[in-house]
Amino acid sequence: MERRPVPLAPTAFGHRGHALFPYFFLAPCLLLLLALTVYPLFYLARLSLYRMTPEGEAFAGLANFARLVTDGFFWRALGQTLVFTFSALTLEFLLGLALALLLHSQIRGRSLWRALFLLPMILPPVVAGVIWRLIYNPNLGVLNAALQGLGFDTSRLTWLADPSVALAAVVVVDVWEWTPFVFLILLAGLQAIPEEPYEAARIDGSGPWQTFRHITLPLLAPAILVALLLRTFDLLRLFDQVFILTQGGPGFATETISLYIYKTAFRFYDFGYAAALSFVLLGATLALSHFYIRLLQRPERTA
Amino acid sequence: MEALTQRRGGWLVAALVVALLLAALLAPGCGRDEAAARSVLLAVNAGVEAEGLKQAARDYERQFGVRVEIVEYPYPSLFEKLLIAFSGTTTTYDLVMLDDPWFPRFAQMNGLRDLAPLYQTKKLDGPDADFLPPSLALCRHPYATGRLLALPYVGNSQLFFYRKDLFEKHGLDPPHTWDDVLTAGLRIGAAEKMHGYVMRGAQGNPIVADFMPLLWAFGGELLDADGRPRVDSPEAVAALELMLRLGKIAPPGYVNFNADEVGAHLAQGTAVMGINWPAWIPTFEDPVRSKVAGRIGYAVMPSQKNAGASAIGNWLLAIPRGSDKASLAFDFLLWVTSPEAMRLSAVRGNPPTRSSLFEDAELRQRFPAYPVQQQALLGSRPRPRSPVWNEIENTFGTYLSQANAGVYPPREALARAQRDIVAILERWNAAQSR
Amino acid sequence: MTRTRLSLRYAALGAFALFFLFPLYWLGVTALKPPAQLFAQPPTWWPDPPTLAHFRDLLAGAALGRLAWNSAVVALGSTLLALVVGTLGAYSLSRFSLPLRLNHHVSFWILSTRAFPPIISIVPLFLILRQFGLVDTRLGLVLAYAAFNLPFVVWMMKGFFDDLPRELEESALVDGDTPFGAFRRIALPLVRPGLAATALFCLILSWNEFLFALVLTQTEAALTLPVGIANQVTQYEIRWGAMSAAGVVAMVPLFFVALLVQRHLVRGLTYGAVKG
Amino acid sequence: MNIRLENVVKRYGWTTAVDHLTLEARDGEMLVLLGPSGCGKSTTLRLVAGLEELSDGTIYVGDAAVNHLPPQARDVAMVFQNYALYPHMTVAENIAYPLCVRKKPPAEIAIEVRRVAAMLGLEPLLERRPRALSGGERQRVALARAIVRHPAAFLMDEPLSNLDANLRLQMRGELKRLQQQLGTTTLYVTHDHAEAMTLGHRIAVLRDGCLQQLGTPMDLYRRPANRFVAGFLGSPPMNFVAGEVVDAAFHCRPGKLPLTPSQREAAAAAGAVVLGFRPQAAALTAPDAPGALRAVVYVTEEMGSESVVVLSCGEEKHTVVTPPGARAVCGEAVGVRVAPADVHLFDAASGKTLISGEG
Repeated sequence: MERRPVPLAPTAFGHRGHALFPYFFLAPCLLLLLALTVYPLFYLARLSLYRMTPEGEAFAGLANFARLVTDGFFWRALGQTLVFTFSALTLEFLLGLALALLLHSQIRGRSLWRALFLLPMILPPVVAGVIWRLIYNPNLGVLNAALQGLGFDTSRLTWLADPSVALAAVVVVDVWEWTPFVFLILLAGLQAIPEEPYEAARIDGSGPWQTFRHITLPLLAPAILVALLLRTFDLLRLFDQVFILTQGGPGFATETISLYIYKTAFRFYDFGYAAALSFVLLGATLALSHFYIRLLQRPERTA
Repeated sequence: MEALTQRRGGWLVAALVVALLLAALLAPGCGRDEAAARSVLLAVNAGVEAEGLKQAARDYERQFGVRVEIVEYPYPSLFEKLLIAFSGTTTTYDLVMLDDPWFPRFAQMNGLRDLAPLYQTKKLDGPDADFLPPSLALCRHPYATGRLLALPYVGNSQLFFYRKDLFEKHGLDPPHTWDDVLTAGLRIGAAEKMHGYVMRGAQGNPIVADFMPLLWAFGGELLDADGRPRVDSPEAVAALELMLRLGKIAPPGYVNFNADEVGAHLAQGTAVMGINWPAWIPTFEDPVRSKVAGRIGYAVMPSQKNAGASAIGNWLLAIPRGSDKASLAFDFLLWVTSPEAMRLSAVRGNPPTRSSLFEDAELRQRFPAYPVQQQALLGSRPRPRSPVWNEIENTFGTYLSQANAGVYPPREALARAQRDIVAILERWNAAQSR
Repeated sequence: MTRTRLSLRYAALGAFALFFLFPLYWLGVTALKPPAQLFAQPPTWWPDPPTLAHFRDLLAGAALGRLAWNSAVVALGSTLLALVVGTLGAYSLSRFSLPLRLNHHVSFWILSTRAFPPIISIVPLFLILRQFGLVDTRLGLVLAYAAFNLPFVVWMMKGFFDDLPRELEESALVDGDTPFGAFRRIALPLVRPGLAATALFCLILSWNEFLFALVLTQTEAALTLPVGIANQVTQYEIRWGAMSAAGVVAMVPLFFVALLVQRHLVRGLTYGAVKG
Repeated sequence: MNIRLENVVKRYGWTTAVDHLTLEARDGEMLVLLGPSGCGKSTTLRLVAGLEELSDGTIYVGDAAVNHLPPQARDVAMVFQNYALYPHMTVAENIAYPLCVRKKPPAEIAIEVRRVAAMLGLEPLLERRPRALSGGERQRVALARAIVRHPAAFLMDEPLSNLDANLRLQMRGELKRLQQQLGTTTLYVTHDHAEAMTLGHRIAVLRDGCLQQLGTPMDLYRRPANRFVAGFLGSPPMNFVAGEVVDAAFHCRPGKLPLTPSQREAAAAAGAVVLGFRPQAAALTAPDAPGALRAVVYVTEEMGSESVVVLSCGEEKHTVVTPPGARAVCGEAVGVRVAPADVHLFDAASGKTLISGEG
């Protein structure tokens, strides 16, 4: 029977000096984590009840949270972040799945292609921002040049400068940088599926579409779940690319929640309000991560 | 058995790497101290002014043996870094470059050092009279009358650029009012297949700087005499409506333009008229980089109901209160704002803040626009001296940019801006009264 | 495989390649273009003559060298700190049954730190580090980076230790080795490939990090490469040449790191959820 | 050095893996812990090794209680089921590890390693990695690692179970010779009764954590303490038939068998009785022969040295071992006769042995 990894019994180290042994190993790690992730959260909680200005801080009770409710810019930023997350997620999933299926089939030089498609993801997001700012530039950019080559009139196409298109343009950049992430996970998921079900399906005479729907997709579900959930976390925290591409402009069109909190804290020196905003975001991601961990742990038990 | 001993060697290598790393981590601390005694750290705005200051720093080091280390930041990041530096106890910078609208905030924060005592140590009673009064007024807190906390280094004030050759070709005299600008822009633009007007539409500082001359010309004010915002006044609405009409004849995407794009359009000859900073004049006159060398006319801001007034945009140099090398920094400050050094900087393209240099024959020959620049500078107006200017500018700029992008009609955009600016000021006053 | 399906497959591959790889090519090309050609309209597809002017300018100003050195030192420092402390923590979480279901709580907490947007921790971290005068120091950055490197290391290494059969350590103990000896001589050498992969991941994460560096640095004493690149977007003109050259420099070391990490990539990225 | 367990208890939450076990392996003896999987034999071994925490009772190695000693202080060597060789070390380093950990001087380690390697024929493999060894070779390296440190006792957890059949027989012989030559007290865990019978000086049969019987192999085979032990030892396993004793014979559905007076007397006290006979002790006869049980041939298995005939009487199945080349045909009705002396009687309710036969 497959033995669940039963940890070594403490007495394995029960000798006088060794009873405390596990804690000796864990202590530095716990201390550092407490200092760097837990204490800041308490600090944040306290901070959100104060109004901080360069001259000093004053207790403000729930004023920051009250302001948050009526702050149009906050809800706009949150809304845009969610729209951004949802659209980028679907695109990245579809493209990632297509690329994974493509490379899972017999293509020459498969590992070379895999390494190449990996590159955008390894890149610093800042550099991705630089590249696409080059491409999107209405006059110097290669995108408009290519479109002109194809006979389009690009005089009205300004991409990052046009509020109705800017958000989509930033989505494309994120899709460019992070589709390889989804592709890699799904490819690994595909490769983990054994050959037998496919052979059986072939013998039973199911066509490519039925095989995909009845065999590949269900067996790939855990990998899909992991990829989508991890991407959701990353998309919610978007900052680097938007900072380089548009700094939230034009107007307020591509402002994300992270950028809004950054500006509130470091451009307007309003740490109290920024703390309150961060606290709301913390609550949302905690709920989401709890949901994610429960999902992640469940397949392990059934596998 | 050798494997076991070899592994012990592995641990030695690991220990070495760790030691090396720790040294590197802690090194900068002491590294900075030895050289620090004879060096001054200057934070500047990345761009044309920074290049000028870098060359000045090299000359200064050759002459006086004091190293001037320069760190550059783009406009928004510089403000953030300074805000952090001034709010902390110890500051990392010895000399800082301030855009004049930031001055009230940092002065209010008591972050800048009073220059009067430093002048006394040099047996001088204050800055000489050669400095242009509007520029010097920016350096006092409260405005124009208070303590001197900075010296003006770059004398920028907005200039109105127009294609004088095209105006002559179409028999039009240079635009006097903003309506003239619109009509001329439409006519010439259509005739020459060009953009009649180009302006900065990017949210925040850029669009606000380009809107203020319009607002003042229409008789509007951002803050009234006792500091209450009047952004939604009829004059403001009229000014914004005209801006939108100008937007119609501006290059598409102007809503995201900064000085860079405006300059490029004027230099490539794809726009008839536009507002920009004097720092671009050398680019326009340089045949390599510009298709319109010698064909650009310079003028003061067009008027409308009131006389045209350009927004003053001087870069000031100040010494943070927290710096422990004030005297060393003051020596460099005096040197870099002296007539001789400022002349070199002017030659490098940074407009001076001294009238003697504006009237210098040789400089006028090199920079034909100096008389207009001086006149514009003397007639310029500072943006409202509010310590919360940065937040106001950001919010106001967002709504202006949205209005230009058609997200809100002018009246509604200004009403929203008014509401938010009132909230900002209330929050600031609440914090102050504590 | 019919002719059409095969050609369709390769066409799709070509389209993907164009979308994903062309931008990288474009960055390299722009970094090599002479200044005048940067502003050409329409843009030229190939730099003629290609020049290393932008790279020389960056190096001449000593800015790039200093920034790259800062990035490297901070990345290495935080990776090492996270690795040493994290591996010890992971071993105890994997091997010992701690009271009050501590294993579960600590693991949950560590995974949820992966979910937190960094903006949440940067506001308090900045104020805390400022109190200790650690803003604008490489040490400050190393500590800040440990905030997201450490949970990553603990989670990854716990996975690797769980995969290691217990009998080996039990046998070492029965053979008379002390618990620390069993860890050092048996468990550690056997997870060395995992250790290497985790270390490389932390290096990539730290090398690419931007937000923390933007807030926690003021002068070139601690400024890192990503912030240096972002600073090229000035008010007056965007220094396309300098920016793309710096971009290439930031990208090059990552190519080699990526090739090394290939094998463990999926496991790392998914926090070990999917065994790639 | 003897190993003594007194009322040893081990509980995992609600389940009791080892239930008040008391037994002793005398000095130099090879005591085998025999039982089905999950009977607590491996847990007992890990308790002695110190890898599991004792819920109750005491364990003595020699005459010192070792309950609170960590494994490294108990001077016992253990051979794991899957050998637990250190994959990143060569064979020499694996064998040397226990000495190296005790900080013995390298020269002395080298001699010891060479000596033990010679004993187990491992010299040509000293520089190889475990990956490059066969199952048998790995098993011998695990043994060498246990021997090299001259421990107070060996603990072996089914060390042969991963080997293929004939290699297992060969290693069994070598293991026995080695243990006798070294004279080290050994606790040997296995689920294979043949291994237990051949290796053990004495065998302790366990079931659900409780000791069923402790004794020499022949004791357990001839005089099993209860039905479980009887059924567990011997292959093919003993046949059991339910029924009751009526005057001088054992009546059950397939027929009746004569009993000896002592058997009658022993069965008198008990109510329902179960009769057990070993397949080797039974013979096939004509279907209607007197004193035999009626049955139908279900299937015959040709083993070469003998034939095993599986019969079905009613719903139960029984096996009979006959000389090779049995002529029984599937479905053919036959009779099964067992000599009364070879018959065992058990109390149906408790399973306790009422009287043992000779076979």
